[in-house]
Amino acid sequence: MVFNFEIIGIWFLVLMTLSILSYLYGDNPFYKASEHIFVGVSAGYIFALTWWDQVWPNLFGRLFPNYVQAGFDFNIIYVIPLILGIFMLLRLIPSLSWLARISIGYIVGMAAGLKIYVFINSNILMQIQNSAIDFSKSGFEIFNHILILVGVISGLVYFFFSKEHKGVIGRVSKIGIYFLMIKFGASFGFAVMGRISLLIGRFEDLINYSIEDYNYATPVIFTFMIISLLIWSLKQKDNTEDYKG
Amino acid sequence: MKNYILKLGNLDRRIIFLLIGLSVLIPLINPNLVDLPLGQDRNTKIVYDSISELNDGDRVLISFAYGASTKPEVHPMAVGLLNHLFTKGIKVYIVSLWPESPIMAEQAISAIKESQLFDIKDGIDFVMFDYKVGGFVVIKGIADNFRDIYQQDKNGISINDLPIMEGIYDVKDFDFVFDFSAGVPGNAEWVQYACDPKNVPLSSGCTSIMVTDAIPYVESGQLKGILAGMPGAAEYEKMVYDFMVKEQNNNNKYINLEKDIVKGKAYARMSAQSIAHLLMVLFIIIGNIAYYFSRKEN
Amino acid sequence: MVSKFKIDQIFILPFLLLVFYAFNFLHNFFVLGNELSFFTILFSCAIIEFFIRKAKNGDDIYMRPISAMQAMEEAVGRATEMGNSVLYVPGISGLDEIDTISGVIILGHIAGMTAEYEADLHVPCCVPIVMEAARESCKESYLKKGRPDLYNDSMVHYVTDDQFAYAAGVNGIMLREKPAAVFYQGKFYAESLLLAETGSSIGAIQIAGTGSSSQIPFFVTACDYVLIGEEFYAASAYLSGSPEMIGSIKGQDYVKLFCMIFILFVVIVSIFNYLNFLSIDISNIFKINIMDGLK
Amino acid sequence: MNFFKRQLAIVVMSTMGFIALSGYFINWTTLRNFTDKDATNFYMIIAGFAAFLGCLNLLQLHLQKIAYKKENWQYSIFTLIGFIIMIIFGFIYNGSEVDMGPHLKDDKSAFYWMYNYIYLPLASTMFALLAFFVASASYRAFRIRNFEATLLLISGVLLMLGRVPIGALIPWWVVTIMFTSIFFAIIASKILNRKVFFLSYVFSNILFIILGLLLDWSLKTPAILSIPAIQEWIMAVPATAGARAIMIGIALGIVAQSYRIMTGRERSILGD
Repeated sequence: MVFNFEIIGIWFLVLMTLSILSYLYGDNPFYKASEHIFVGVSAGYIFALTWWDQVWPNLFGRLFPNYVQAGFDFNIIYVIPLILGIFMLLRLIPSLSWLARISIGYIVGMAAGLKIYVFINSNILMQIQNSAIDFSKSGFEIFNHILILVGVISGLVYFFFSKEHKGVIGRVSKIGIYFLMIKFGASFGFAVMGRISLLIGRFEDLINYSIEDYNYATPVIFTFMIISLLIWSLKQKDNTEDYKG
Repeated sequence: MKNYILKLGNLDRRIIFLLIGLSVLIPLINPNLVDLPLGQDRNTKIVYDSISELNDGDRVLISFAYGASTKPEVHPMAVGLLNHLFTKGIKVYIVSLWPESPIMAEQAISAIKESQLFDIKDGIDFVMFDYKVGGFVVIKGIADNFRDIYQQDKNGISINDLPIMEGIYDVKDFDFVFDFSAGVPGNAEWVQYACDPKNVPLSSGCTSIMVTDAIPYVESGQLKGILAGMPGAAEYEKMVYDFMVKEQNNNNKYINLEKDIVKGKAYARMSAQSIAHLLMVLFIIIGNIAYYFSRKEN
Repeated sequence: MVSKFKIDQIFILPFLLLVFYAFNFLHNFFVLGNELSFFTILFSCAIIEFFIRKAKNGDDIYMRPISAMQAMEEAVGRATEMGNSVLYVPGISGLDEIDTISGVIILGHIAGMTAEYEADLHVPCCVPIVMEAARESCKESYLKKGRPDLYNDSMVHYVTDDQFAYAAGVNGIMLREKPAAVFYQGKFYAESLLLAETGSSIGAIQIAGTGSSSQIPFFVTACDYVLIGEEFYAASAYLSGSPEMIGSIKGQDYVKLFCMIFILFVVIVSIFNYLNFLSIDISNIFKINIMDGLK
Repeated sequence: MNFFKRQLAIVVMSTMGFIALSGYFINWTTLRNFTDKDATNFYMIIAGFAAFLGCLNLLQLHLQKIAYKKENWQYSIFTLIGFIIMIIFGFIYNGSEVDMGPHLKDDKSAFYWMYNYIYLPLASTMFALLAFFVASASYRAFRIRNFEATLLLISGVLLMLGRVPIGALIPWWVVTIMFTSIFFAIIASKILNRKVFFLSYVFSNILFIILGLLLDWSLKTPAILSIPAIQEWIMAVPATAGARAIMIGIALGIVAQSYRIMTGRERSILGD
């Protein structure tokens, strides 16, 4: 038997993993506890990460380069996000909370301006460019390209909002839906594949930690959980019967 | 009989969960139970061929953009690629775009070092850079001015003192870019901001869920093939394994001839994956039969 | 006559900009190499603006009914009848994504409905800044419907920034509060399935809308109604019902039509190229230039 | 004053939109730098400040739950403990030799221990749970309800089989039977006589199998009868078409939405 921080950590790891997996049986105290721990730990984790990775180097590293060495030069323009950030905090003072709206306005406006260009370029123009057909290729490939063309056009027709889906438009948009459905099916199939892969990774960890080096963490915790879940569900049953009676 | 089928239609979710769990667990505990031959996807082959066309001494930029949660899918690809590149004597440059990526990169490199197959040195054969905040901004920066983004490597050594960094100024100085990604920023950003405008060949290994979104880029040649999820990793791993065994027999100067080459991790996991997929298809068929009968009933 | 003049004048500014761009008056005032995207943006905006003006001047515009949007009110109504709450999930991205912004705007409309029906609304947020925007938008909707008394800040609360911790938290809310109607409107990643499956297991009416194309299939299979891709972005305009907004959708349709024409043009050019009538390298038109100003 | 309060935010929103956009086109280094780097950095910083509000909200929510002993209040204690420990390890107690800040990613710090042994297993197990849910979702949802649902099912199943080694093992005759079944399922409504329908179905299956045996398909399977090849084709052609249509649609939606925001027409997000 060995005890050190690593072993304790691994026992925690196995406990957390199995508690989350217990959700498959149904909502139960183990899952509730691990869910709540997860929420708290992740909030703290992300907060520390945001502070040290974003705010500290990007803001203070630029406003006070002598104190915070982040490899940036002094940049006065970074007073603006400081002010906007403070506006955001003024939310806590009701009489000044309207200032936070300016920060939100800044963010929303900026997002709109940036995205309009990015999406026009990568999603519209690039896709249109890729619709070009190389007719010097084999017959089957040309056929494939034409099929893609038909799919794209009919898919776009499906998205027409100001025309009723009747007559020719109705029929074309129907074809469009077929292409969309095939795409969704493909995404679904790929998702199945990816999720199973992740599960394999998780199970491999559990298998690795069932050996003696880790004081048989997995089997011990697994048995413990099964027993306590059994007791818990029996108790639940008793309670409901009492209630009924 | 009919009643049983109808009952199957409303099967308790927990039974499905249990069966899926077992179908993954059993092949993992006993990998020899089922042994399936691996196929070859066209896109995997394109990736392998594009890497094979590189020459001794070429420079490849590898971008790590995945974290621990998607490690099972992407990590084997990264190890496979590193094996492939070091066998060919190619210089490797590693950048990290996700906060957790440096840890992943470190683990991949140490896996290579532990195998003792290659005599690789930090700063000469490969170099790693720490995580930089900014997502696509970092990619744009690499495309334009590498040294503006990175002044020092992960160990804190200035890039001016690193022999491997000689002549590297922007993305055009690399012969190939390889992206490992599990989301944003990932291969789409590399296409849009760096490799397409600057015309540098790019390939990607990503999680399976990203593949449908990336496939238009593959079809148009903006991505040179793609490694799709764990099956893609397994296929690529196998090709690299065969290549390494062949090179070892040919007395390749980069491979340590005394050490054995071990098969990668993804390969062993494929039987579990196959069984689980088969089970899902069975579920779908059973579900449809039950649905057919229940509709007849009404 | 007068109205026609008004419509035409909106093209003056874009036209001037275009002329200015073409001549590039001042030395290197514009970045070279972005001509096509500049032109496309200018053109699309002008078309959208044109139809907005047209709609404002009273032109009647037909809009195809979208079942998911009609079902929204129904879902809120049913939740009220059952005495259960309405859960609104605005996605896991920050406010720098248009998806999230659209989600928060749609939230405003849903909050209007819950205010009218006096149903409980519950909005767990994944990003603090989205929480602030969502509060703003809900508060205003309740105020507009004359029910500020029903609004309180705790309706909209923060869970956690982490993707799966958020999913776990929202799952917990669903399992324990059993909302009768669940809305998913925003940017979703892998957690979509987890949320939608839990929602369907508690028997809630689910209405989803997202622009994340890889997540749409899960919503399609697990939810009652789904706004797919473009429909989701149009939803906020649809729901507002104001002629300006509807006009912009009409304009968007015309931009779509031009996209199709452009695709066909590209195909025709490639045919001509093959037949040696022309020799245009199409990819030259599409070159973009992002970084040259940044040396 | 009230008017000013409302309008100011809208003015900021519109101006920022146009400034950010013009950075892509106007050749002025400061502006281009802003669009390329600073604009997003600003967002991160403001979001970082907002994170304070989030944390306060979290504390408030769970403290209230505990104070008023609401349902399941005991579990809120776990949330608070987890959160406070992370904050202590993130800002006060280090445990490793590196400075505060970089210590988040040093594997000897207490923060990293929490990350590695608590946060990570929770996150990746939540992720892996999806495998089970995707199974139950496909069991329930992949039903041949109508033609659209059938397409979804066929492309999903082919993808699932085609991407793993097992797909290559499926022999050609299974695929021919599958094709004829699909064909007959589609024309089923057109043929009313059940007997004719059934006989022709069996007959065409036998015909194809005999044809296959004569042409030796087991040795060189034509691409159309090999699941991996069909899977590749689905990915490359119809799924690409669908993906492209959705991509263009999404972009158009975003363009219109952004335009409405930039011109100050869509301002309900600012509470107006």
